[in-house]
Amino acid sequence: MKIIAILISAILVNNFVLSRFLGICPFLGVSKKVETALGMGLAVTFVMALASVMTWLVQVFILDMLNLGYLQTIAFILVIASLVQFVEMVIKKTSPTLYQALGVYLPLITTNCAVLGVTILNIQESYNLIETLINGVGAALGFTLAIVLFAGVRERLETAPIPKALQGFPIALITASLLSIAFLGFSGLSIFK
Amino acid sequence: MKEEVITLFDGILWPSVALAGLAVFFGIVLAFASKKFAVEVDPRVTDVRVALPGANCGGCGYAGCDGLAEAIVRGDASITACPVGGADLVDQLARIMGVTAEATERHVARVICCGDKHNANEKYEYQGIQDCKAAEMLAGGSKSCRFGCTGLGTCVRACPFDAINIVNGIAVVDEEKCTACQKCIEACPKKIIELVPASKEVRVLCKNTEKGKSVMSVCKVGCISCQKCVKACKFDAIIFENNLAKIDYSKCTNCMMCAEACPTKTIYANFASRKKAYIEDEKCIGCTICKKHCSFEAIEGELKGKHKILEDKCVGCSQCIVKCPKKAMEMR
Amino acid sequence: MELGRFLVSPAPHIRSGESTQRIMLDVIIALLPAMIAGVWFFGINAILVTAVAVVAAVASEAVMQKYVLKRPVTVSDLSAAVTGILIAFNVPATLPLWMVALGSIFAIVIVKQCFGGLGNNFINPALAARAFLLTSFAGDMTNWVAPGADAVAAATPLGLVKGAEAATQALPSLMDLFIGNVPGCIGETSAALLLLGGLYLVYRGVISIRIPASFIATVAVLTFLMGGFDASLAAYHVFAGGLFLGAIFMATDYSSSPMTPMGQIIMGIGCGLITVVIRFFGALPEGVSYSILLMNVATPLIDKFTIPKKFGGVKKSA
Amino acid sequence: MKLWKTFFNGIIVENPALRLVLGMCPLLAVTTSIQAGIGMGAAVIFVLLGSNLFISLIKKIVPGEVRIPIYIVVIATFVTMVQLFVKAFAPVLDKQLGIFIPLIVVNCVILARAEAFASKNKAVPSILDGLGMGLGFTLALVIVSSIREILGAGTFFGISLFGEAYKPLLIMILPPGGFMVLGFTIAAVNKLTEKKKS
Amino acid sequence: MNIRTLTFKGGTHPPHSKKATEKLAVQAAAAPKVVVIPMQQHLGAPCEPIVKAGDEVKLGQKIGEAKGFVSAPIHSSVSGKVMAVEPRLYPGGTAVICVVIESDMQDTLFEGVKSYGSLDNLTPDEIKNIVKESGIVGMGGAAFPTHVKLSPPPGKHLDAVILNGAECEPYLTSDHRLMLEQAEKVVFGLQALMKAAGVKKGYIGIENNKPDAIEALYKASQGIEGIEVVALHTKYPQGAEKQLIYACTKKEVPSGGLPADVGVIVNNVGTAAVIADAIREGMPLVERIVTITGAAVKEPKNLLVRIGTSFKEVVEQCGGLVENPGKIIAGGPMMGIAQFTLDVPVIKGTSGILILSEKEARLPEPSNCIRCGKCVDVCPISLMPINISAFSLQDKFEQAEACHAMDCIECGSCSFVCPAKRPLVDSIKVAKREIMARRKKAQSSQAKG
Amino acid sequence: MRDYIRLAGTLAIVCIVAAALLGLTNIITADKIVEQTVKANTEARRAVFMAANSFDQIEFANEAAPLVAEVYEAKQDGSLIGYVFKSATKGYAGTVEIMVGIDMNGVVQGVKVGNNNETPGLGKKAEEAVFQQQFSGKLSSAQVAVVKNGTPKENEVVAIAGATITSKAVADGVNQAMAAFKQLAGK
Ligand SMILES: Cc1cc2nc3c(=O)[nH]c(=O)nc-3n(C[C@H](O)[C@H](O)[C@H](O)COP(=O)(O)O)c2cc1C
Ligand SMILES: Cc1cc2nc3c(=O)[nH]c(=O)nc-3n(C[C@H](O)[C@H](O)[C@H](O)COP(=O)(O)O)c2cc1C
Ligand SMILES: Cc1cc2nc3c(=O)[nH]c(=O)nc-3n(C[C@H](O)[C@H](O)[C@H](O)COP(=O)(O)O)c2cc1C
Ligand SMILES: Cc1cc2nc3c(=O)[nH]c(=O)nc-3n(C[C@H](O)[C@H](O)[C@H](O)CO)c2cc1C
Ligand code: SF4
Ligand code: SF4
Ligand code: SF4
Ligand code: SF4
Ligand code: FES
Repeated sequence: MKIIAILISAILVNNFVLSRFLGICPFLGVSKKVETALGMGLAVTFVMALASVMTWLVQVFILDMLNLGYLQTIAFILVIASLVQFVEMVIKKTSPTLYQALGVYLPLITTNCAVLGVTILNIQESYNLIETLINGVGAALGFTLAIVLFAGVRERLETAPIPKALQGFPIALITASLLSIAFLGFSGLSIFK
Repeated sequence: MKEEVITLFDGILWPSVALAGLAVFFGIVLAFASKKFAVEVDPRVTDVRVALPGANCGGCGYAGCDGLAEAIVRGDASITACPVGGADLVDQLARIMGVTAEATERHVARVICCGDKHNANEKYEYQGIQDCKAAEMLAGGSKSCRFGCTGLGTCVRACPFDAINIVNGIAVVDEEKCTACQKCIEACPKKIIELVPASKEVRVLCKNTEKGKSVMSVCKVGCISCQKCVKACKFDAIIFENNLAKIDYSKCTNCMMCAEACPTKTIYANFASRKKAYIEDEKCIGCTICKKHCSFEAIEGELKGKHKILEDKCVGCSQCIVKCPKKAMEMR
Repeated sequence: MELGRFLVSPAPHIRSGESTQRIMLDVIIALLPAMIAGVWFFGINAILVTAVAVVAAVASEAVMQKYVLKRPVTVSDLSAAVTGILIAFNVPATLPLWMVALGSIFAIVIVKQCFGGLGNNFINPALAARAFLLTSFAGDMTNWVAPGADAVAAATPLGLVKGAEAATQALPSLMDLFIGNVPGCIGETSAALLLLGGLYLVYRGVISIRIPASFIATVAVLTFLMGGFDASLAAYHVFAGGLFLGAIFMATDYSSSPMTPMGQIIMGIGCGLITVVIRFFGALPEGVSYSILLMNVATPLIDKFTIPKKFGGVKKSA
Repeated sequence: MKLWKTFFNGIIVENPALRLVLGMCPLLAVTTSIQAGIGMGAAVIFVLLGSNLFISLIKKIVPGEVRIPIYIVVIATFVTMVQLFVKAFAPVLDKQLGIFIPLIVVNCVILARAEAFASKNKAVPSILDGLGMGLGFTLALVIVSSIREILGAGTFFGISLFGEAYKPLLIMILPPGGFMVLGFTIAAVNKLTEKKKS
Repeated sequence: MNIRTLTFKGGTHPPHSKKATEKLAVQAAAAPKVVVIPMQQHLGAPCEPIVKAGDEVKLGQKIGEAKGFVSAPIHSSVSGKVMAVEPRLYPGGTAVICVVIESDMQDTLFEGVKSYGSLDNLTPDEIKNIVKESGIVGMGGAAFPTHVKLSPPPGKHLDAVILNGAECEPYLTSDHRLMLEQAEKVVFGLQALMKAAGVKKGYIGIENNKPDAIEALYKASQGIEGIEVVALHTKYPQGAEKQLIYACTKKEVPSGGLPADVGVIVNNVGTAAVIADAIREGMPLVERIVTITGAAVKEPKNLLVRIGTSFKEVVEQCGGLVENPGKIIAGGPMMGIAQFTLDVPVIKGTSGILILSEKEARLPEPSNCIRCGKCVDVCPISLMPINISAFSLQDKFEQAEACHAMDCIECGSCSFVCPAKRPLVDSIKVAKREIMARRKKAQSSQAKG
Repeated sequence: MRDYIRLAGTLAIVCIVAAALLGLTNIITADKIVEQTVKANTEARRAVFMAANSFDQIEFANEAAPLVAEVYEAKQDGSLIGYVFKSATKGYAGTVEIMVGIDMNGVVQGVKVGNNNETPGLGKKAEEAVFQQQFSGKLSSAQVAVVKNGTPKENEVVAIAGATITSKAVADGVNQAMAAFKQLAGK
């Protein structure tokens, strides 16, 4: 039950991008085309799931044991950076097609607040391992949903006569604003009361 | 005191061990992986990648700096694509990519038509999309002359540098802004935009290959095949074919005599920039070479005597200057 | 006879009599019955709110186009007026007038004109304005009064169904719901008259039945299933709240809904699904407006992936 | 002269937030009140200064292959220092900024400056660059948070501006308002700088 | 009568505007004094003139020789003297080589014009040859050489011929009158076509706003095996080839394919009639029925006009103009080509001359697309016209191509219905042109490389 | 191999320096942080129980009051003078945390609405003092009820306009605390 609640919360209610403001840079940067956005979303999902689990393990078995909670930030970012690089290398070698689809987005993920953010939140919410995994996946799916919808809209805006001063980032942000207004509809959504 | 030292030691030792441990672990894993999973890449990609800021901000629209690096090496992205790097980066990338400015003579685009609203009339009233390609499908556009500029500005939209404007119903290239990218040449359905050397300021502005009479019926300033320009040119620079004069720019000397001769003013010349030859008295040794080479009898002077330019006769072809052995002449 | 110059243009040389203005006029005509009902139920306030909403919408469009964007002014196409009316329909009659005006300005300036004007907005301006107002002024936006002369504070039928309300009030009858004699926004209460307007629009060919039908059907089926096979609950859900207003007039907004036939059905089903999810599980008692906004956001993707199979898309025989 | 330019570069010409559009998350998340905005700005300035200085000092001895990880560690160190100090001495700010303090680590602005500037320049310019960029970022934070606080809460630095009767536009301090205000701010900055150019 | 009523998906309903001429019997136009006969009246390679200034020619004499397989010879429509062979404007908009003949008003018949006898004595190949030598091209508008259709590429098997009597273009009534007045000829032509193509099945498709024509052809085809008259819903573009085939046979001609791909050929009823003439009288294609109509024409008429007669002369025979015309269209209002002068000749494909008043001619200005989706609903090819158009207007031709711009049949339904009056087909045509140019370029560079 | 050592080594050295720096920082700040947390928590509890100056969390088997999450003994200079309860009830949008202080006589000392997701402008008004103060002085002997308008009776509070649900959620939280108090105090 709780797992489903976490999932729904992460995807819809507290959508990472639209209500938590995490991962805005790639959200704005890699959303010009639906296909690219989807690739980015899937890559983020993959990394977030892995990173959630790895950082949880590091937290529980190293930091907590040694009472070094304050090293969380630095330890987590190390884990994430290495993880991303490792995954990239492996994919590049083993499956060029997968690399074309996902790998190219990987470097972008290191400096994406969403990944570090989710790992820190997992610990803050004192989730267990399973919940951590679910939260990571949920947050990433929320990111994917938001970025793909956003990319769809942006593709459409390409043929629209946007006022000159608003072209580019401004209109993208206003679009995101309207997107997040729509997502307000999910506020307070809870399947299990 | 001792206790404090111990806490200090503890407080530093353990974090160091933990972090260094993590670092070494990942360092080794990555180093190992980088050998094990090494993939051949174009060395330039690595170079470009190293030069790029590495912020992976996505601002360029590619998937991170790696994405952009590959795109640059592939030639898909410009070396100015990174919004973060600034001018230094562009220099660096230019070096890596071996992009060097070409040292050839600068060319600019020129619309070969001067049949503007006043000079040429319209055979019908066009209603439809403002696009030369669209109008072209309707009896070649509304302009009476089927060779002339439609004036709906397809080229204007094609030009990435804002170098074309529609003036009085025909397209005019701003030669300052034009970079000779040829986008307009591709776009124009009339195929009347050509690249011309920027330094030559004389141009025949007509493409109508019909006989003089039919030309006259459609346009006041079209080339009517009178061939006066051919006679006026002392340098054989005008080729006449297909009922149309054409300038051989390898021979053209900017003397602008053809433009003076053209009865319909089809030949354009920038008279304002016309210069005259000038002889520096101190340097002139009176060799008469210049006088011999002047096709317009605009140089006066005796052997061994100082030579002089007859200003009203000089047309600025600068042929004398080329020949002067003492470099005693210049155009002013 | 000396002939002048002729016009030359590409084929076709004739055009249908339809125009944007005519279509919008039809929408306004279709909205009239419900508007009159709104005035009947909620009195002079309803007139004021509607007038302010329309004037603010039209004026802000004119000002924006003329002075800010320096583009031709197109208020005569009536689309801003439609937006204004629909904003009024989507707020309680008691809403302070300055809030109404603010909503209209938001809808026109930010949601519509910033994106390039008519047809380029990707979400429904009137609904975006409603969400904007609801989020900013939740109190005033949920200040319901019972129909009738004196303004008695009351709760909406859906608020009651949801048990959100201290059960001091009895549920209104289905009939009252159908004719609209219940508390709610100005234009949402009368399912019957909204339906009438909808039939007119379908008859005039302004909207296709695909979105409204699939939307309402989805809500009916889902509430029936989830409400434990209770047909009266399903009927209640269908007639209560803004379902008819949303399904007929707002989910069908051209700019923000799919163009492809398949896409329109997906739009309807998606709206119905989200509406029911929000009504049953969400914090809000009513989910129609957010469901439409959410499907608006998905519209470009729906359009992209439901492009009709073209004629002759079969394999060429060898 | 050149140093001044380095300094002002970050504040105006290449304002990291408004011109280069980097580090958007904190710019949106912590700008619901001006205090939080300034607090965030201060934290970013500190980290930028520290990391720029440090990196410009060690740039020679860093092997290229592990350049990025090392930069990240350096930045993370400064971030953690900020985190601990804020927790210890400014608990209110800690509550306001929350997770966005540790997230400074991944703020693209900082890594971008480390790579683009500090790794190629001497200590003094690097400090100025960090200061300029940091101030530029803070400026953006202040602009955005002022607008949001005034419109969305009717207050400025927590002081009520319009009295009791004012009904604040709540949406402005909610996520949609963040996106919207930032969008229009960037548009305005674009418009201003464009005018200057021509 | 046992008649099926059939149709296709999509389409629209422009006003018919046929009242003015649908009840008027075809009259023979006065013989012209001068004819200007263009050497390019058909799709495919232009003809080479085989006469020169000063030559004497006779009615029905070949004056242009077909060059290439997809081409059709051209014959003189009068007897007289060749005045010039020079470029002249023709309804296509540009100048092409034309043979200008001054008529001697004798109409002396060319010796070669003589009957080929009965159908039974002719082999399919002989019929094809008659069709070819008589210069017969499609009378439906596109003027595609008919003998080419009758010789499908090897491997393609034909099983039906469809006669196109839809005449879905508003204003035009030439096919309607032809079917009423010469039903027997049309049926004979269909029989000839069926024999030439070697098929057993023939359809005649007619829109159900012409019940008299349906009846006439039904009667004329009674007792002839394999011929079925089908009624079609009155809907534009019912007469478009692929839509007609779909209506009759429920088969979709594949994208980029030919009717022959589904075993069908489609011919206009007028084409069938001229084939009948060619076989029975040996008369090559030298005249056609033209509907002259529109608000600016004093007396709209259906006239039988010699090829090469100038529009001006034809219009004068209709009492001239009542006002300065706004627009002159060769063909119907949906697909016809606007002319900028009346000094162009009637050619084999000229089914009508439509002269609109100035008021009718001026089209409303386009405004923003409101995404009503009406263009999507009416497109008979199920394209998304608005998408193609939007890409085309931004010069994004690759994307336009990806939206199947090349499948557009340019019927104009989308432009017609659009409430925002968007220039939809116009921009799609630009895209098609551009895409073709690019393909050609790619091909030639491939050939080089 | 040398590569491995060089890369990992450099990284390790940097990490050690970093860790050392952080270790130092931690030593400087650790006590302060603990102090701050304690202070913050005490402050929060004192908000509902002014008279107390220290609080100790106790174990609580919450049969009588399932929604009570935490219980603290409120002490004045070491002697028990009452309890502070933290309950979590279901509000309009998600759970609402409520802190309630009750003295040994069963008199509510104060109520504070903590973390919640209620609607700004409606339910969020529960955080305002006007609403919370209504609960002070209520007796644990009778449950608190919510009325929509009019003058409240003894054990009633007036709901926030348009946010009855939130108001009830807070009242629920207080009632839960009262139940827990009875269990603890054995009354
Ligand atoms: C290059 C080319 C080849 C054609 N070949 C055939 C053919 O083999 N069989 C046939 O029935 N039609 C053939 N057609 C005719 C077309 O299918 C069509 O009838 C003609 O283009 C006129 O069609 P429309 O009047 O609908 O535009 C061909 C057309 C072209 C352009
Ligand atoms: C939109 C459209 C409408 C057409 N309408 C007719 C029509 O009404 N009657 C007709 O005979 N041909 C019409 N055609 C031409 C037919 O597609 C086809 O080319 C013709 O019937 C072939 O016969 P033909 O080659 O004998 O002309 C139309 C074509 C298009 C693209
Ligand atoms: C957007 C929105 C937000 C709401 N937020 C709250 C809330 O935070 N707390 C609450 O009790 N009721 C809230 N409600 C109102 C409830 O749905 C319900 O109408 C209300 O609780 C009834 O209270 P009343 O009896 O005081 O009118 C909200 C309603 C809407 C539409
Ligand atoms: C069938 C139909 C429904 C419409 N619904 C809305 C609506 O819900 N909200 C709105 O602001 N405008 C609506 N309009 C008006 C118009 O389309 C709207 O202003 C555009 O969204 C602006 O681009 C509607 C128009 C039509 C024809
Ligand atoms: S398109 Fe290119 S070549 Fe043409 S005018 Fe512009 S810059 Fe010059
Ligand atoms: S130069 Fe060519 S493209 Fe440009 S306006 Fe003239 S005709 Fe059009
Ligand atoms: S018919 Fe016109 S307004 Fe409607 S969608 Fe198509 S282009 Fe747009
Ligand atoms: S897109 Fe082409 S085929 Fe479709 S309706 Fe328009 S003109 Fe006709
Ligand atoms: S600041 Fe760049 S992703 Fe968050």
